[in-house]
Amino acid sequence: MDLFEYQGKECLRRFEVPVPEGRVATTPDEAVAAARGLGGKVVVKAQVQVGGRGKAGGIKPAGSPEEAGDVASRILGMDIKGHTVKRVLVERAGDIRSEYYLAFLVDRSARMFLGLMSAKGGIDIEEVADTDPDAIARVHIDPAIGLSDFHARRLVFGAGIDHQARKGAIALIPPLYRAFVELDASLVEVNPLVLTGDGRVMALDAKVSVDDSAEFRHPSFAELKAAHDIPEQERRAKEKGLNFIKLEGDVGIIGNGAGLVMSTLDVVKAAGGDPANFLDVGGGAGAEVLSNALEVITSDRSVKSVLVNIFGGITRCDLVAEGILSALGRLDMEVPIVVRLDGTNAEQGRKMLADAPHPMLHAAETMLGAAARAVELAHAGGA
Amino acid sequence: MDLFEYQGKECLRRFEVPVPEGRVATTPDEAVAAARGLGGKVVVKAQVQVGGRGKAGGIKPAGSPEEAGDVASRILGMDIKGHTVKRVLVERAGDIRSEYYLAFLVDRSARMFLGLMSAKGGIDIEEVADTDPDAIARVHIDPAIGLSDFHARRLVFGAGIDHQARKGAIALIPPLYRAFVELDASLVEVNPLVLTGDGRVMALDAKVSVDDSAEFRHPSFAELKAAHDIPEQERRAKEKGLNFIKLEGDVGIIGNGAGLVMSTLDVVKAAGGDPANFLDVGGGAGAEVLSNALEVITSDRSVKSVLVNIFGGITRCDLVAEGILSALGRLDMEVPIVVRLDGTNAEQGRKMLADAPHPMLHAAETMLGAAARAVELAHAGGA
Amino acid sequence: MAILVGDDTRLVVQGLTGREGSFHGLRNRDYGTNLVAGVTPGKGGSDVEGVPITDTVAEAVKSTGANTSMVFVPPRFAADAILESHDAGIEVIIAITEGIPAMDMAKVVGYLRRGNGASLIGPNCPGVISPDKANVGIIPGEICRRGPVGLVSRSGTLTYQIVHELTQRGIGQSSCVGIGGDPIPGSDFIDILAKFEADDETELVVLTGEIGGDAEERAAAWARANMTKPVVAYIAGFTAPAGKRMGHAGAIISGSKGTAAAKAEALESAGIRVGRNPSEVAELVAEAL
Amino acid sequence: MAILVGDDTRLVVQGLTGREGSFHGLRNRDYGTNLVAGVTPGKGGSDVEGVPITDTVAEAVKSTGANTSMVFVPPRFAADAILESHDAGIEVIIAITEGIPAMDMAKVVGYLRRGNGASLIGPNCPGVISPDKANVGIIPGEICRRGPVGLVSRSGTLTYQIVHELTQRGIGQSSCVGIGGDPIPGSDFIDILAKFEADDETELVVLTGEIGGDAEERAAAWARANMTKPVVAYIAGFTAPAGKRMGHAGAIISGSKGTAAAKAEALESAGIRVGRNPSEVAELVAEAL
Repeated sequence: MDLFEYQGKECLRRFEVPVPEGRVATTPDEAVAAARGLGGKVVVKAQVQVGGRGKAGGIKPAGSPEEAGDVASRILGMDIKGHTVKRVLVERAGDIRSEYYLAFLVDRSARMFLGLMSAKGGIDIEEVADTDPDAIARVHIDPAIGLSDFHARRLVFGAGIDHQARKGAIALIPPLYRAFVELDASLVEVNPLVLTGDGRVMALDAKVSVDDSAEFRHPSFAELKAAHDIPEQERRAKEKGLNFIKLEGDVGIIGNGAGLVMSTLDVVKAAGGDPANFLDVGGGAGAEVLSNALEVITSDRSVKSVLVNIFGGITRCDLVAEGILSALGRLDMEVPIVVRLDGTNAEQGRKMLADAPHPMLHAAETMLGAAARAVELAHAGGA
Repeated sequence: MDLFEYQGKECLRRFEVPVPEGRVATTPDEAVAAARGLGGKVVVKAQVQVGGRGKAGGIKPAGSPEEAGDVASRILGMDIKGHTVKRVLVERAGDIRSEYYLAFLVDRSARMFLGLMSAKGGIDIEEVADTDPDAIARVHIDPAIGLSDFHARRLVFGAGIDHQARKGAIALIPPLYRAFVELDASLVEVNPLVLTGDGRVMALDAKVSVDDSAEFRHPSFAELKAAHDIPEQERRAKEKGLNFIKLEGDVGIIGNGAGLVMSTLDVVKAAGGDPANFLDVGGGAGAEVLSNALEVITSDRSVKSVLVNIFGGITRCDLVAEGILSALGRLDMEVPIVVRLDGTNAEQGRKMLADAPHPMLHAAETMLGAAARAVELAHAGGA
Repeated sequence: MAILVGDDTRLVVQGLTGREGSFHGLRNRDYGTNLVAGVTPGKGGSDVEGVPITDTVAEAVKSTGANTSMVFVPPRFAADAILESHDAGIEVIIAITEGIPAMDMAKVVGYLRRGNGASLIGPNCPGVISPDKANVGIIPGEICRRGPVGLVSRSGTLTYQIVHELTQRGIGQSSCVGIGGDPIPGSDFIDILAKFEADDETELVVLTGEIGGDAEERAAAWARANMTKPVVAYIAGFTAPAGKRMGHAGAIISGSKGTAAAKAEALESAGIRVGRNPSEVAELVAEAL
Repeated sequence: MAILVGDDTRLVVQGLTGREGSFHGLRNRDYGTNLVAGVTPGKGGSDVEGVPITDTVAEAVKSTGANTSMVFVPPRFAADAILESHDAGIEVIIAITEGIPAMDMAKVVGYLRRGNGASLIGPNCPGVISPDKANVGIIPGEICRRGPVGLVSRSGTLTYQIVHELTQRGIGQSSCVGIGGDPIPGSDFIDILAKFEADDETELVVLTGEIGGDAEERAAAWARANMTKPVVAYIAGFTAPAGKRMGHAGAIISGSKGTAAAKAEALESAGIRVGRNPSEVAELVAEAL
């Protein structure tokens, strides 16, 4: 889960990483109150999870509480690259002498944590990596032994951080690392890290991604998640325990296992079709899960046919068939469903479907055959 | 530094290791007040750092505050194997169903931490190790990765701890380990760990040894140390930065480096003498340190001669000579001093001493020669 | 020979008394795997259909000579279970559990790799099967047959699909290894390719990858430099939209890196033929054998 | 050849700008050691008598090819300094610093030993000298001469005493290694015995131990099984009273274990002659050569 800037900063503040003082506002009035509480000049920042907010007009300074309200009223509701601004962060403004880059992430290849720092902050780090790779200091941190002081020095001296900012930067690294580890983050990225006019070093922006798998030890994740807008269909799917992503096409896809579903999308595309979604019922799905999956997919009017591609392992094909039959009985099914079953209890499952013929139900022998059939039916239905 | 029981328990309590409620008393009146504060039955325990307190009459139950005062008045001032009881710990008494053993220590050979647990608690663990080694469960813990839950299970199941105590024992192990690591302890030993009548598991006694080298990150060590009685001569030596231990003989020993001083003790003994002390001036000792060392040693009336055995490395023999001459000028030296200098600036040092002859000053060429001379002079002086 | 599991496997299941653990553990035994023990703290001394339960893995190793463990405990206990097996001297640890936090795995995987040489497969993986010898995990044994093809895959059901296509064409497998799709797997493609390269029974290797990360790219470079046996590959996710997280934590595309096209190109430029769908993979294998 | 330090040594001193660090670092240079850099964070770009200072060890390695480091920083910074050298790829790390907490060393030593094969000598040690080649540490070079005897010792000044006795008898040394008397040394007797056994220049080894721990007993067992070269030993502390802590943290006797008598017996029963005092050690060496 990617956190909003204000969420990420709240998290970092708990680990004593210096961040500007700020408050979230969802209305212009709240923005006025926030600016009044902070006193002096403020910056009003659109809270959307997309780059280029500043250029799009989503970040504006304000010299007074009233101006903060005006600015907020213009930013709230704005559309930035398809994201509607529902909240702004009102932050105390400070003068900035230099901008740097600092991040911790998990380096999968090295199976270690990676710290990155650059004196070239405030811009896209991938651009820096492409044009001037030596401008980025990198240190690997063995998760077993953790961060030692020298890692911080290697980052700060290696990146050639300004003399005046060194001490503050070296001091900020251990708490940022602690936040990274203790939040179960896959990424904490501070861009820019700034040196202010009065010599302080702080995180002016913060991108924090946390690991959903670690929610069991972070009760606060649920709260953070609540602020995220999830499309209605995905939300309903998630409630039913389904891993669902909406796509643009008209062939609904249901499969078990992310790899098999991705492969199914590929073969549908190769057969000339356009997948309407990605839906992985996961391992060991029972009848109810399958029935729910069909319900979620067919609730989408753009879906013209559905392909159910199951290779049973931990999942039992007889239960899959039961779920399909239950959905057919329960729902007023208007689109054809192509079913391909293999693996654990496949024969039983196929027999159950054959024994209960339904006009919308089409059995297929192979994955490629099933894909071709589903595409053909979608085209026929759309015509 | 070995902590007193009450100190060790206070430390463990900070890490949420369950210990009985208790208070320290230095007078019978304090013991009465402590028992009154605790309410109900108590146990009064002599605070001395020596085994066998119980057998010596240093641990007694008391049914009322008044009885606690009586008992305390008998225990306070008691001599237990040469240790005078200056404090008692007044603890709430509980009924004990079983006694176990649990410890963490540094295993030097394995360069790891070692956890030990046994269902045979309350007795000397070395005796258990000799007579029934299988009764002790052992697990090594890699300091880099730390304690994982399975270590606790291996200890508790491996030791065959009673069923009723398992959960409590497994829960107590992580905080005890945390205490071990975060206190910079070389040993935390809970003997006995007890299962009480009401099903709780707690540390009834605790032996904690902390690493003096880690004092820089533990301001509390100084406080803990203040409770320890150090013989006057050793205390004075320590104040002057000398590593001094009083022994029983009459040949005072000064050397640089623990190994060389131990070797000097050995050769003095081999030459028929009895060392009066161990005194290591450490590495890089200057004139003042040497002068102080001579002062500390000659303040002991039983010393009949002094052997100064210096092999300069980081230590400069010219500064050693300067310190000796300064001591000779400053103090009214009544015992002969045999000096052997080698290594860094040895020639200069020897020349300085030769140029300032003093009736009590004897130069020696070799370590063995110096030892023989010092013993001879001690015998002559003692006669 | 086969790799990782086989006739010498002596299996202990961590979590054998659980619903899933007992179902799959006993299914593995039915397949012919030598299931010697289960571990559930506090249930030592009991049994699951004749399989003795111990309180700790160390005890299972001592009393039954277990050398392989399957981890079937809930995510929050899984890192500890893996460390326990490693500490007890288990040589092959197969972690089926899904949803273990990446922080836990980062710590455990780095530690194990610097350790005593034990192999960790998974987590979040379907396990390992060496047909007719041993099956440790959830791969359906009936779709496999013994033969010369080694399979290694980040995906579970996709592996089954490919095995199925091979078996239908009469092509058997030496071992099928699901390394799992988590960000930090205990073993990666290279670890398993190296084992197949050294395995007598394996003549050809099928590598099944998916979008995200650079494991396939690194495997391609390694195979080019170190493999004498032919490799055929498949990559899932050509049509997956960028920036979407599709099931496996590994399946995220960002920018140009980690796309299926980039991976296929890396493999092909290392001389590895890449099938466009599972059937084509089986056909390429048939041609190459 | 000699061991650990020699003609190929390119030394970086961590803490070269400090009083002790500069005194001994420059003394080592005067002896002929190739001192290529000093590290002091924040002082990068300056120099100490012509020796360039960098902010990090990594930078020193990159710019000067340093392969050996000497740690001369205060105890609270020493564990970090050792880890920094290891991380930068330094092959031989010699930690002179005294008073490093045992917890720090337990973590560092265990980690390094599972790592890239770098040697850590110390902490709380006098360093290593290979006479006429290189001296890294505080051993007075003038008491040594080049020759066939390797020395390894837990004690500093006691080593000097024995070297002195050897040199006075005309017997030179290949390398003298002070492993330090701390509870958890980076290298123990066995590590160094193995290096001497493999070293062309070394014909005989002198092992100097002291009371406390079981390092000498383990070394005796190892030498019996693995050494072809003769070993002569010395143990200090025969007359040390039990339970007293004499300087080195290692020098504590508890019960019957770790006494000088027990150690001498273990060594002698492994065929190693034990001198009763430093002079006798030199005489035994003279006889054995």
